Amino acid sequence: GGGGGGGDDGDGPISFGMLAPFSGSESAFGAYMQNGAQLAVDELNADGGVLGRELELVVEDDACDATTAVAGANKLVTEGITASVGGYCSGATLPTLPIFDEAGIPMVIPAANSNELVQGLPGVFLINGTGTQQAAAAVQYAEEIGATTVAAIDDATSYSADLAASFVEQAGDAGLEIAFEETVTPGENDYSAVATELASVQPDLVYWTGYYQEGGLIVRQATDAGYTGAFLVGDGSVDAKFAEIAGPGYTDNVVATFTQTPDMIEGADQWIADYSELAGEAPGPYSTQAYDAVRVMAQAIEDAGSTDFDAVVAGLEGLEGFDTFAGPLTFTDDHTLSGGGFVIVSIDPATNAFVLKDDLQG
Amino acid sequence: MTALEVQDVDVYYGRVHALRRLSFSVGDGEIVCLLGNNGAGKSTTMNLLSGLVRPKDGAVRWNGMDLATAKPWDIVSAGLIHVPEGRRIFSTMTVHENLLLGGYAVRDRRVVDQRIAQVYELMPRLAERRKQQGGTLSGGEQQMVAIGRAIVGGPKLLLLDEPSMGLAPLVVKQVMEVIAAVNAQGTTVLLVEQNARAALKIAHRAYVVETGTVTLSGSAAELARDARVVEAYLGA
Amino acid sequence: MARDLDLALKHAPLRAPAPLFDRPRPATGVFTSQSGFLRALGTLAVLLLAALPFLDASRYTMSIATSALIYVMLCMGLNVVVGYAGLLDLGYIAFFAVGAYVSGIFTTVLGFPMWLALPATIAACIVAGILIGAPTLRLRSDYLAIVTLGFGEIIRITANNLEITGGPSGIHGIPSWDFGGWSFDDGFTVGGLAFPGYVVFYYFVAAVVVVVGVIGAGRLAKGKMGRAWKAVRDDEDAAEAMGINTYVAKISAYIIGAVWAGMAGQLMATHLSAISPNSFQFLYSALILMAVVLGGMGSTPGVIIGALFVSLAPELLRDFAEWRYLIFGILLVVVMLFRPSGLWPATAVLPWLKRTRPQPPPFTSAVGAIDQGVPDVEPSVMESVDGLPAADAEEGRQA
Amino acid sequence: MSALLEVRDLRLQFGGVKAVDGLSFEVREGEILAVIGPNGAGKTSAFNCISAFYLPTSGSVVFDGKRIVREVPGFWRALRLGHLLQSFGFYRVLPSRVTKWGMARTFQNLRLFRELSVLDNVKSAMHSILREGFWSTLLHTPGYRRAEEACAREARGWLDFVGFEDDEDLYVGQLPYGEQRRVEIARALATSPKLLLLDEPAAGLNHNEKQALMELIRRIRDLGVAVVLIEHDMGLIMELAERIVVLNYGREIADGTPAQIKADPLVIEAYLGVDEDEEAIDATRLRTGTVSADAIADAFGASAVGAASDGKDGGSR
Amino acid sequence: MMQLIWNGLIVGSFYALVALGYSMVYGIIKLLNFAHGDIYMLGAFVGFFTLSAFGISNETSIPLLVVIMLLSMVTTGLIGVGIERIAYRPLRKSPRLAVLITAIGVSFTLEYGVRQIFGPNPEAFPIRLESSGFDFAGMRITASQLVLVIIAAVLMLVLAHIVERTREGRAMRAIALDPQGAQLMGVNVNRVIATVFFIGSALAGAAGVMAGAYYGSIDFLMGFIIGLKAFTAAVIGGIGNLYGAMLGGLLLGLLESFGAAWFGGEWRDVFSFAFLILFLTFKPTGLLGARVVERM
Ligand SMILES: Nc1ncnc2c1ncn2[C@@H]1O[C@H](COP(=O)(O)OP(=O)(O)OP(=O)(O)O)[C@@H](O)[C@H]1O
Ligand SMILES: Nc1ncnc2c1ncn2[C@@H]1O[C@H](COP(=O)(O)OP(=O)(O)OP(=O)(O)O)[C@@H](O)[C@H]1O
Ligand SMILES: CC(C)C[C@H](N)C(=O)O
Ligand SMILES: [Mg+2]
Ligand SMILES: [Mg+2]
Repeated sequence: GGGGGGGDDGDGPISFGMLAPFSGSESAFGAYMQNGAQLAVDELNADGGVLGRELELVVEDDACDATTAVAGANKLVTEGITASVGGYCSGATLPTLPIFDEAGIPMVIPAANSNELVQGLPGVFLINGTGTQQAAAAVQYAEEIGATTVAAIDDATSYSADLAASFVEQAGDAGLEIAFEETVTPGENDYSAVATELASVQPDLVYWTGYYQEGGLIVRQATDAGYTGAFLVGDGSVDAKFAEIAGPGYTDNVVATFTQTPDMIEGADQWIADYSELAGEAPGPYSTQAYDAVRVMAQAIEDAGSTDFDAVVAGLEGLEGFDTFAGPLTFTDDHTLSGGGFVIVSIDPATNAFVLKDDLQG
Repeated sequence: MTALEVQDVDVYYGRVHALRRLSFSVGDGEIVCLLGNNGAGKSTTMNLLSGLVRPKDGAVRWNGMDLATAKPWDIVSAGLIHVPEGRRIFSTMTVHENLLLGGYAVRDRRVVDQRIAQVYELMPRLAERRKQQGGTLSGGEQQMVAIGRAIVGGPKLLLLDEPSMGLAPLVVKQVMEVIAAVNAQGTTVLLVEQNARAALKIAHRAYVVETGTVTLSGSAAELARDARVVEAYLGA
Repeated sequence: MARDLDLALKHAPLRAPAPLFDRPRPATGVFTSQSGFLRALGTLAVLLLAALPFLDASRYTMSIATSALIYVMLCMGLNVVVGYAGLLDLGYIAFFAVGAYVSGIFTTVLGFPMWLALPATIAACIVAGILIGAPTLRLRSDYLAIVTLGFGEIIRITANNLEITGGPSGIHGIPSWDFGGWSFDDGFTVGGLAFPGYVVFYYFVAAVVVVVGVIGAGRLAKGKMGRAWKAVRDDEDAAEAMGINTYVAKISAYIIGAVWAGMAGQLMATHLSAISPNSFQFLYSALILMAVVLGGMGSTPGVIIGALFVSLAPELLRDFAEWRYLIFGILLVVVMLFRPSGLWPATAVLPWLKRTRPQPPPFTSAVGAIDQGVPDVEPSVMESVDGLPAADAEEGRQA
Repeated sequence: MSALLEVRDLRLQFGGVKAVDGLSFEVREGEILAVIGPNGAGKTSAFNCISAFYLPTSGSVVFDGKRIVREVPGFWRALRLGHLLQSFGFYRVLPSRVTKWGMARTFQNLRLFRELSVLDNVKSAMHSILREGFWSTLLHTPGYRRAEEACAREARGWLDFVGFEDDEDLYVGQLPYGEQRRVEIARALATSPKLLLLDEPAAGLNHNEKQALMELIRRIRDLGVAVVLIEHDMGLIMELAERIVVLNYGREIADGTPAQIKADPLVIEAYLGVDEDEEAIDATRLRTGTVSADAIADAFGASAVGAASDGKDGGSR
Repeated sequence: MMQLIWNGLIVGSFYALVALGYSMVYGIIKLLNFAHGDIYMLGAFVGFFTLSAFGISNETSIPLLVVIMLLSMVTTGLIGVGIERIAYRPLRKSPRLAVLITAIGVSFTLEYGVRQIFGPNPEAFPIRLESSGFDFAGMRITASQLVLVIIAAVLMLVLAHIVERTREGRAMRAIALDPQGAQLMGVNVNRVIATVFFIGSALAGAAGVMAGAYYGSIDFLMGFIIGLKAFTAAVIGGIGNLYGAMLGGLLLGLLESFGAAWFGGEWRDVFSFAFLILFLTFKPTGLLGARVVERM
């Protein structure tokens, strides 16, 4: 693959394209990502841009749907973007890979993290930990709290099913007993079926790999049904809304696997303030990843000294310990994060926000 | 005294000019019959009176009510009841429910029940079938329900569109007799019939409608003797 | 002549007497006949289609044009089912999914070349058409709608849950057509004109398939089978009475619809190179149905317009970002309110070919007599009895 | 002449209602047979059984040597699955098949294809006799063109035959009722029948149109097609029919020439009423109010049921 | 086992409430009202909006819930009437599918309109029902579930009675069969249809508020799935038949409950749809659907 070399004409602004969902069921995340990325772009421009050129962000809707995403990707390519910093839904991101690849556009994918994305394409980099890495963190936590039986629940989406499958596999390898695996349909309200099952099987720990809306409901309904074990949820569920939906008193034994976020990092208050000023609301899930994606890409271009595809890829591969919210970043050979950077977070009942509980280092 | 007055009415269906400056009148207590070919505009006239179609221009008045603008349900409440062409029975409702609906505009439930009883008395066949779905009745049975339904509404002016269509000869005669009897009890009747022979027997006056306009009018007896009517509508 | 008839008609005991009078040959000119005009319009459309890449060969244009073409194909198929045969199908996207998945599985999992997947797709769609057709034979309208909807969901959920279909992330890396060593991906150069890779080139493939699909569906609708579909749509019992086996007619409509959708699915799989269950949600069934109804059920030009509208409107509204579905929704309502039988209804007559329906001729003898004899009828009214009044006669029937 | 259609002991029951109750009659080749009877006597129901639209409760119908009513094997009947199987098309003859065998029909309420043009309505009836395959349609082969041309010519032939002179490209909904009736008959003829069943073809027609209809039916008979018609217009029937079958309560009560039927006391009582001229509607008397509601009740009491037999003496008589 | 049944019944009552309105609207104007589920969503948001405006959150009072529910019912009822007036009534004489498409358009408009106002994120509903439970006959029953079931049952039975047994109900059925014919009986068709939309939408609004209070989360797409489920339930019951809609809703709830337990959550919908298809194959008019006898 490769070849081409973007639609870059050498001067004028360097534009980064971002595909994210702005319509459809995942549309909440589009704005978070856009604002995060825009913040990074603004900051970089204030510092003089990249390679002395101004940076600009072009956003397209992928509606979390393959067809819309392909049209959007083609539109971005046509508009001459230099690099792609988008990708939230794995299913919609997958078909855009060959398009960007063929057009010679490097990609730093901020959120989408299905293992399917790791295909060995030269220009594709993932800065969100993959399912495998997140599952490893989850298993590590399960072992730490001394769980012997675990269960996994997913919502039948690509990311969630992937994560649950990885978790089950690694938990099995670690000698934990898998009580059951269950799948629910997202967008519904009633999860009493799994709730009942949890209450009757009573695994020590259950891992929910879907999003916060269903996660909150499941926690509540399972607790009502009489489940008393620990809840572990994936990064898709990390949002203050989780606790609101579950309701007060239902989140005491809920923890999540997550990458670091600004509010867990000291000195990030300024960042949050900047973001809020730009967006008019507080940052949400994947605001930081989008922010980091832009910075990672900009840094690589700066390092490469050119916007040429091969040079930028080399620049990305050459990054070492680049500072991100998720910790220092270095890409592995397959262009994923070396560590994944997953930590365990729990819910602060006062603010409903997720706060660092265990960095899994010890 | 004319109760119903239709003056220079034009009706269009899209580009089809169905009624052309049609004028006629019906006096209180009369039976007036409209004769005419297929497509002459007889049913259109009936629909005009019951508010289902609107005139482009012209006047339609009935006892001080402007039928050209009144809503169909208000027209029914005022006592103008239309038994439409093709019977229009509510097919999945029972005979009894159909009759009850005939009395929809009558507020007093007792009056409705009383009239229904009367209809059953008039047409025992319907009493037998009171629980049968309207749609499964034979053609003739449906016609009886349609007429019965109108009676339950307590009409002051009754519009009947081809009531004898599909009825056995014996029944045709009896239907005509019922019409005459209903009329005798004070109801004005406007009747559209292809069975001109029978219709002219009970009507006081008649109009011949052709391509949407009146081409001939007179007393029933006169028209029944008119050579042109005999040739076209009665048969030698 | 008689021999001709024998060749054309099966043995039939009764033959019609020869027509009593010769009818004028129908007009065929571009502006004097409906069909001539449509044919000219169709030719123009094909020319435009061929010219598009020379006007704007950007990836974006080609990509949405290809998607739009695939929508046209889908809508033509659904038009057979809904527009011609009158069967409300709320799960039509299922056939699209079957086509896409069968070609995806054949090429990626089983490793066959794409052209070999074509017969497999068609076969699978025929089977799917029969499967969904069989239980629905006895159902009428809305019960049919829910069964088809259910079928659509079953297909999607199954694809989401099975290993071979790649689960929720679906299948990726679907190749495009290749023959021996040469693939569409490699592009093509003729006379100095480079067709860069599959973007432009694939557009041509899609265009050819879709043009064939549109013409084919149009032809089927005009023949014996099409008449049977429409008869079933208008009145099932009467159709039976005309010797049309309504079961067979309905199933055949399903099968044709399924095959069309399956081919569209294969085009889509190749176009996107990746498919996932998310693309086959109920919403898309609704969108395709919307295209057909919005354009005009049973009308080829209408359905094409509808398909273009539904596939391109969200793209054109892209710049409105978060507002676009709101605008789209309002637009839908407004269009339907103003054109309830669609943008180009099947019964549409070109405005300059419109003729008023002449009044039935006055009933000869009687009217003539009455004309002279009735004093109280005004003269102006008499005119209308005689024939058409001046104003109407003008618009009257043309030869 | 041999029997073209043979109906034996036909029974059709809806819940408690015996719509057809042991009906037997036959139709000979090339004759015009009228079926008359009071409203609700089961005429239409019998037609529906004969043309396979209804599944009769029992009895046999043989058309042109072929059985139209099939028996469900006792095994399924014992399991009470007979009707279910039949509704799926097993153990029954479909109406379309009957049409292919050469029986055509019209409906009591017009059942034209409203969104098809007049010509297409008639063409659609040639479905089973037209040689036209899938591929030839798709490819527009010469065979297809020939078939379409022949089909159009035949269809026009039938339209001319029934005297339809209007524009064949109109949608049928745009036609006046009388014209629609004609098109319906043309459509039935286009199926190439040996037997034509007409259900009240003259309803809603005026005198002159009825004359034209009679003429048309005779010409159809002259083509060698047997015609069975249900009618309530006695004038038309007496003039047209060669033989009349009278039904009451789902059973045949008389069968004979018009003259015989007209004189049959059973028929007069059940159906015709006393001869028209003798007992004209006495409108004057009614209008002046000399007839009470009771009298009318009596009139209707003796109505469709034809039940003068239930004892009441017609008040108006 | 008993627990499965009880869970199924709870979900089923939501389906039934929404299906009832669906079936009513279908019954009278033969419209598959795809916007009906979104009215349910609107109901929840009306409640959310009102409560948030008063700064209420994490409230547990049942009387307050009932008040809010009534308020939402009136609001959604009026919105339903408005939608009918603007988007459906002008199309009353148009092909049926045209109205279906308009309904989809209305559905988009409502969903994305709410999204523009309240944003795309799910919101926590400010009233929560107490969910302490007790065990009874092998089922774990919570007080909120009982409240829910009682409210649903009362609403449904009252309504079904009105429609099936009264003069107005007869008028509704008459309009369904032949609107013109009904006019000739003196039925004010516009008024009756508006009434139906009011009642149906009010019921959906009530269901929306109850769902908000029972489950705790609402979002702008929450009406979509329940709309589909309600449609399915209405068809199972015999579309147009109100008791059928209720039965259908409960049956669908049970089917899903058992489907999920027997085959796993991912196959649940396949199970219930497959059941539906098989069922309709043998009983083409649903549980209580009227067999329309067509005469020839
Ligand atoms: N809905 C309609 N749309 C278009 N044209 C119509 C419509 N209804 C009636 N027409 C036309 O209007 C004219 C008058 O029709 P109308 O039904 O009033 O006739 P009629 O005298 O009742 O005839 P018939 O004896 O057949 O009942 C006819 O030419 C008919 O074709
Ligand atoms: N589907 C059905 N369910 C119940 N009863 C039915 C059904 N179809 C017909 N009937 C009854 O069967 C009897 C015969 O009906 P049919 O239509 O055959 O009468 P007909 O002789 O054609 O009468 P008409 O001259 O009035 O058309 C009627 O009493 C009718 O009510
Ligand atoms: C948590 C999310 C970033 C996962 C994303 N929706 C995906 O499909 O990969
Ligand atoms: Mg008429
Ligand atoms: Mg009959």
